[in-house]
Amino acid sequence: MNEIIWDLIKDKTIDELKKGIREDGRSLDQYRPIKIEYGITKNADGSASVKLGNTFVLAGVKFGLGEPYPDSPNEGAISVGTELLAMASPSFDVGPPDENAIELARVVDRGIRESKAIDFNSLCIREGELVWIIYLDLYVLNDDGNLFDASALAALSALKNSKFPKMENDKIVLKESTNIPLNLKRLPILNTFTKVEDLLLVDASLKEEKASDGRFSVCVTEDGFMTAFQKGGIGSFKKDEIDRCIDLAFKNAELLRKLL
Amino acid sequence: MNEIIWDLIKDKTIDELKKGIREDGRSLDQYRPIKIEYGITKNADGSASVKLGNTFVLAGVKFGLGEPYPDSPNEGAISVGTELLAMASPSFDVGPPDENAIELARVVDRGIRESKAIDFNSLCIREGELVWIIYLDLYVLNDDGNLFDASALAALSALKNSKFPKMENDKIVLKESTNIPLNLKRLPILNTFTKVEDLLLVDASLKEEKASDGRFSVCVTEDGFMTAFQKGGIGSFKKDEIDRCIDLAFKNAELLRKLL
Amino acid sequence: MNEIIWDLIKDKTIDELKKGIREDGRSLDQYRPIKIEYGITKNADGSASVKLGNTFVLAGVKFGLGEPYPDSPNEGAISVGTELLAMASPSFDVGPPDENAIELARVVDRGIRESKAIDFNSLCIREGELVWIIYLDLYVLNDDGNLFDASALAALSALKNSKFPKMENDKIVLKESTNIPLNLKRLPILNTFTKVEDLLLVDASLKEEKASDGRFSVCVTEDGFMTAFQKGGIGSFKKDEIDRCIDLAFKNAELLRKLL
Amino acid sequence: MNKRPDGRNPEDLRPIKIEVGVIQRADGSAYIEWGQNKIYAAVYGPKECLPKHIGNPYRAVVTYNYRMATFSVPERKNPKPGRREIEISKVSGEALERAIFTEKFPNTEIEIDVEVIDSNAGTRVAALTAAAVALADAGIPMRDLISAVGIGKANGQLVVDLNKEEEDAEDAVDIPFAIMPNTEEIVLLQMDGLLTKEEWKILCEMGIKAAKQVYEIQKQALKSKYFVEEL
Amino acid sequence: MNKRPDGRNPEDLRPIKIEVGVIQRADGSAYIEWGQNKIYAAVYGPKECLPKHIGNPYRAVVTYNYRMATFSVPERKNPKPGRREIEISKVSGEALERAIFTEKFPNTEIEIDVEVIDSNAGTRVAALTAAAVALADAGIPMRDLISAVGIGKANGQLVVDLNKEEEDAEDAVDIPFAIMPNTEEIVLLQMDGLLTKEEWKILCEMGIKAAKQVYEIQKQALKSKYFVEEL
Amino acid sequence: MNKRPDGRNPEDLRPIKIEVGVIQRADGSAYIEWGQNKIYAAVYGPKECLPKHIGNPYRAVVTYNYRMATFSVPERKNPKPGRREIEISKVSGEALERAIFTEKFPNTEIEIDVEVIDSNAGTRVAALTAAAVALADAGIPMRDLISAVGIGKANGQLVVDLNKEEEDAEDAVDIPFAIMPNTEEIVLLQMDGLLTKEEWKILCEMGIKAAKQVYEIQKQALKSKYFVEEL
Repeated sequence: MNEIIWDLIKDKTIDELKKGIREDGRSLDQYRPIKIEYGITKNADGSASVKLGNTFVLAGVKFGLGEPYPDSPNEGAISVGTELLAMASPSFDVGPPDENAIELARVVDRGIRESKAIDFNSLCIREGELVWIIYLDLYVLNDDGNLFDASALAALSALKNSKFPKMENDKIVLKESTNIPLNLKRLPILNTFTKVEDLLLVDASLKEEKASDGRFSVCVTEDGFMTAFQKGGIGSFKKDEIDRCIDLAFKNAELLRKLL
Repeated sequence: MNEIIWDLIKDKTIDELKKGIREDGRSLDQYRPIKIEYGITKNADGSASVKLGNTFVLAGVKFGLGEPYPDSPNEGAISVGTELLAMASPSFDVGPPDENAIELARVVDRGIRESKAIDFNSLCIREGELVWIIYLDLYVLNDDGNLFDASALAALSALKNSKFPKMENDKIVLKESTNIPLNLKRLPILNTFTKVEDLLLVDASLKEEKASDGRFSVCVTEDGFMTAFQKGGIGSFKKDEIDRCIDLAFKNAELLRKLL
Repeated sequence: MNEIIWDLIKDKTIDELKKGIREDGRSLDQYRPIKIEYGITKNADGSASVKLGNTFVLAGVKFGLGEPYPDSPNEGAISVGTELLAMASPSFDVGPPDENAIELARVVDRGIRESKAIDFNSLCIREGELVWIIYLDLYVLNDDGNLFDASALAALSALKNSKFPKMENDKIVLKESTNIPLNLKRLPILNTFTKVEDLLLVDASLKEEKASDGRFSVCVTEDGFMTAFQKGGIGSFKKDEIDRCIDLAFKNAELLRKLL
Repeated sequence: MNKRPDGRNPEDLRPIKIEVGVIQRADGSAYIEWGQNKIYAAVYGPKECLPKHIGNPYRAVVTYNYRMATFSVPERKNPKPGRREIEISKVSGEALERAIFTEKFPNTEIEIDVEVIDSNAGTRVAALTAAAVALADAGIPMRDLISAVGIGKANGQLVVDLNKEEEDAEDAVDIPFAIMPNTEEIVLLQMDGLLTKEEWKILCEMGIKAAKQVYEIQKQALKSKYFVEEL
Repeated sequence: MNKRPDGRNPEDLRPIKIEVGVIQRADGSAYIEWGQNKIYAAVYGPKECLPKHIGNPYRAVVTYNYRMATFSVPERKNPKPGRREIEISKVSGEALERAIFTEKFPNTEIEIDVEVIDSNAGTRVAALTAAAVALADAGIPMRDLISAVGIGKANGQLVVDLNKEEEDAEDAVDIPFAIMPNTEEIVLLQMDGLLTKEEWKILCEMGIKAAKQVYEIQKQALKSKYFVEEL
Repeated sequence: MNKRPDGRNPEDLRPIKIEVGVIQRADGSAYIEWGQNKIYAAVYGPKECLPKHIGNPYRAVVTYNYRMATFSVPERKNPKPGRREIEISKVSGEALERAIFTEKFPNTEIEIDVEVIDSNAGTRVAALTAAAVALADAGIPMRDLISAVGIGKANGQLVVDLNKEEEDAEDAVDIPFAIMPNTEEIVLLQMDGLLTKEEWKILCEMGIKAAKQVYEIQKQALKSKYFVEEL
């Protein structure tokens, strides 16, 4: 069923959700079936795919070498890119990342970066001169809603799967790995809530997103911290709605973390 | 009143100008009220805003470090950019500089550069290796005509307001200034004349520009030199018209220079 | 006569070709008159123009200096660019190279590169550090069909005409040449065949191309090698058609090579 | 409770000054000085959509262009808009759209341009605050204003309106925050850092309170131009 | 005849696995694993042309977008499509267009997107093979499938389906090759290297034979989804 | 009065050769050799505006694309058009537009493309000179031709048609200059350098005289093609 139809049946979707009915029989606070696969490509230094229902995202990591930023001479860096592939949706186009892809990449990036899951000091090879740069690229292959959580999960999985490449004379030796994993000190999980009238849906499908105006994402760690918020869309959230989202995020994140 | 209307009342505008009547009561060879403010932003190494009637332009200077050009190993450089901000006019769009912005930037650049107002040798730190580069960026906030003169005046004012940043180990120390001003050896003033039929208008408003096809700009120094010409628009100028423009330019520039 | 008309009279063009009649009286396996001029521009290190009937292409070479690729530390490089100038056809637009220009550049590039006509080792100045890079740029000035063969011929002619610039302290001395020619060890000739129903045309004019769906190009050397194939367009070729093209290519290339 | 680096108490805002109607060509405009931040905002519209197919037959399309001048930051910014500017433009435009009666203007565009000419932390909330005033100045019918403020943590303290020095603290948490002041609905909410649920609860209250102070300044600025008692 | 670096005989293909219908949103899709190559292909259309003027009043326009993920190659690829990807997209789209009854769908577009996520030589022919299956899955009427394979020379031997190690051989010749399997018409043919006429004649036969093996795998994959006896 | 570096007197032009009708596909075209400068110019139009909204209901739109080949200058030029090329295109197109009866062709475009393939100072005036001839060759109705020439100062002398060596002199002033030769109206005028009013007065006269010489060469070239006595 395509997006135009979902727009047309928006009212019906809302009515059903109000009755607590989701198309696939889930409760409002439940995720769709999740399937994670690791090491899906050999040329990547780390990779993973995530299926969240029919939503399908790939993440791949390549290590690069570069100079550190002047204000953090003994820290490596991470760079997150996202492509909403034209194949993923009739409404995505070929071309450079648009504002939606950029927002997605930046929210995924912040959730991981701020959690200090990656020890950036450990990416320093020679202070002020040479550091590892982690290039993490996300490819959305199929959009059936909740790209934020699927992408964040794929990103984390790919990082977890990553091994440093071999380096000689300050250059990467292509096609050789060291078997030294990238250690993650935390597992920050992004949880996105979609507001449909007064309801807060967990892991909305695309059809449900079409019936909604607002989205709120919160990234949480296993030790009780929140590392990123992002409100998106035209809707608004009351304070107590945010609080409910946060509580639910901590609860659901525990379940999701077990899948990694 | 918007631009479409000015196009429609073009004939009326011309008739009034022929009678010597300008909408704000000025004579044909008079500038609108001019207001210059210096040091408008702290993060810039120099800055100024210029209001020419309702036309409003900001200029800011940042110093950078770079290698000199191979053919002038002991000279620094200047780079002038212009943005016709979308906010400045209903007819300006968001996006990279178009041909109008590029022409504007290049005419302002030439007027200053050719006057030798800036001693490029004094911008050399180590011959053939390290020189100061002056990045001068112009932002047009409101276009009510004569962007050329307003921009040139803002550019000159910002340069006059500039102080070198602190440098350590061949790197700029951010947020620290030296209090050493950038010396200007001349004050080149750009004067733009707008041709409406046989009339030559000084400092045309946008409404007057809409009734015109041609523009001629001349940049003059206090010691009798012209440093740049630019004829723009579809009109043409007779030799004696150019001569009248030049005479008036030297006269008006003296008045404008006093405002700096 | 313009392209829309050629589309309309496509059937008539096909009928005449089936009778063996080409608009200019050539046989199906004949090239149009070819005119090659060398050294057409002084600022280039090598240049040539080629006229193939009314099709008109310029090629120019500039040498540059750069680092070798890590996997071939003692080899120089060649970079081929093509511009289908807006002036060359009512259907070409101003702008960056489109897929047609890119295909053209890459086929010309492969034909020359793979023939090993250029000894890339001889372009090495210091292993792993400094090599010559040949920038070969093609400008299509008039498109009357068979841009592939005209461009490949112009490219080869310009290379044949090239002399190394003077170098001092690892930098090119502008405007000074050494009189040392770039040696070509082979003369690879590109031959393009245009399929119109069951006919295979040599050197199709634009009118003939408009009546065709498919094109096959093969680049051949004087010592019996093929160095590049390219099938383009929507048509298909049977095995025996390819074989006929190859035979004819070796035959025609001998004639073309004599013109160089 | 400790004094902050610039001497403020945790709930103190930096000085804010708003001027209305500063860009003559625009349908509405505002200039804001918020601490060292200096920002111009202008509104054009509702106007025809160009190209037409970007239009929406049910409501006005809201576009928000947040840009920073090259010289508005300590290290010269590339003139080309970066990914940060694009993301801020997206979420800020969505925040404003919540307040605008867009359904009254189908097939039109409301364009909001903001230009940061000097900066010292909190530019996106200052820009949003100015943009809301510019929309009101343009006479665009709105449910409410949008009032924005930064909240967060720095040097072990929960504070409102962090400046750059505080944003650079080791433990800094930065939360751009905006509400419709009359309903307290949150329309902009982002966060960067390590924050607990308890800290958030306190900060959210501080944010609502601070945003309402910003609201008073917005109303005052509009009154100065329009001499109206209540918006 | 010598064994090849990976132990194959000259006419052996690497293992090929095709899955149909892997992208739920697309009108048709396929996933192919061909040796280490992993590629997704999806088809949208026939659909409205946007902007309209790209449409053709006599037939559907076929667009083919071949892209490689940044991490699909040993050295990270720039995310921006390069000239190689653009050329491959052009000739692959032309190859497929030969097989599609485009005249049945004037003024529409058939969009084919392929994404290479892992690679080891021969991605363009693997992608084309997957794309043909995706077109069939989308129910686009076709004269025939398109079956593709690499042929060429490496280490003094004529072989089919070169892997990366072979492509990097000193004497390597690489020939992307595709046919309509039922008529043996060649729809894709490129070449790089030094090849004699005699070598080509042998290779062309090897290519047709190998492409027909690929065809069997394509049909099998479609059957697994559709349970049809013959395409 | 001293001889110039290349032996010319101050008012001497370099050798100029113009050929008409060199680009067969174009509606009009010309090739100019002016000293070492070599430039092709072609005209298409009046033709349909694409996209339509760039059209003007009262007159033809004139677009002028001045480009330099990468190998036309001592140091290889980036293939992407630079700011200099964009500015020259703008002012040159405006100069030509003055001479064209654009009001006869509303809602159309007249496209002029010029390509510099070799250069040695004065390319923009040489290009403009060739473009005017190409417009005449295309049969575009014009008030007058446009005749252009460089004027300026070098090595202490006022001269016409500076070459590169003169342009690089310490005291060089370069003034691209173009007129409608029959009315002496100035349609292109730019300047770079330090010039006095008195110098300008002399140069302007020299420029008009030189441009009229250029005009004779333009007419001669057109005559050679058309055998007409007077334009």
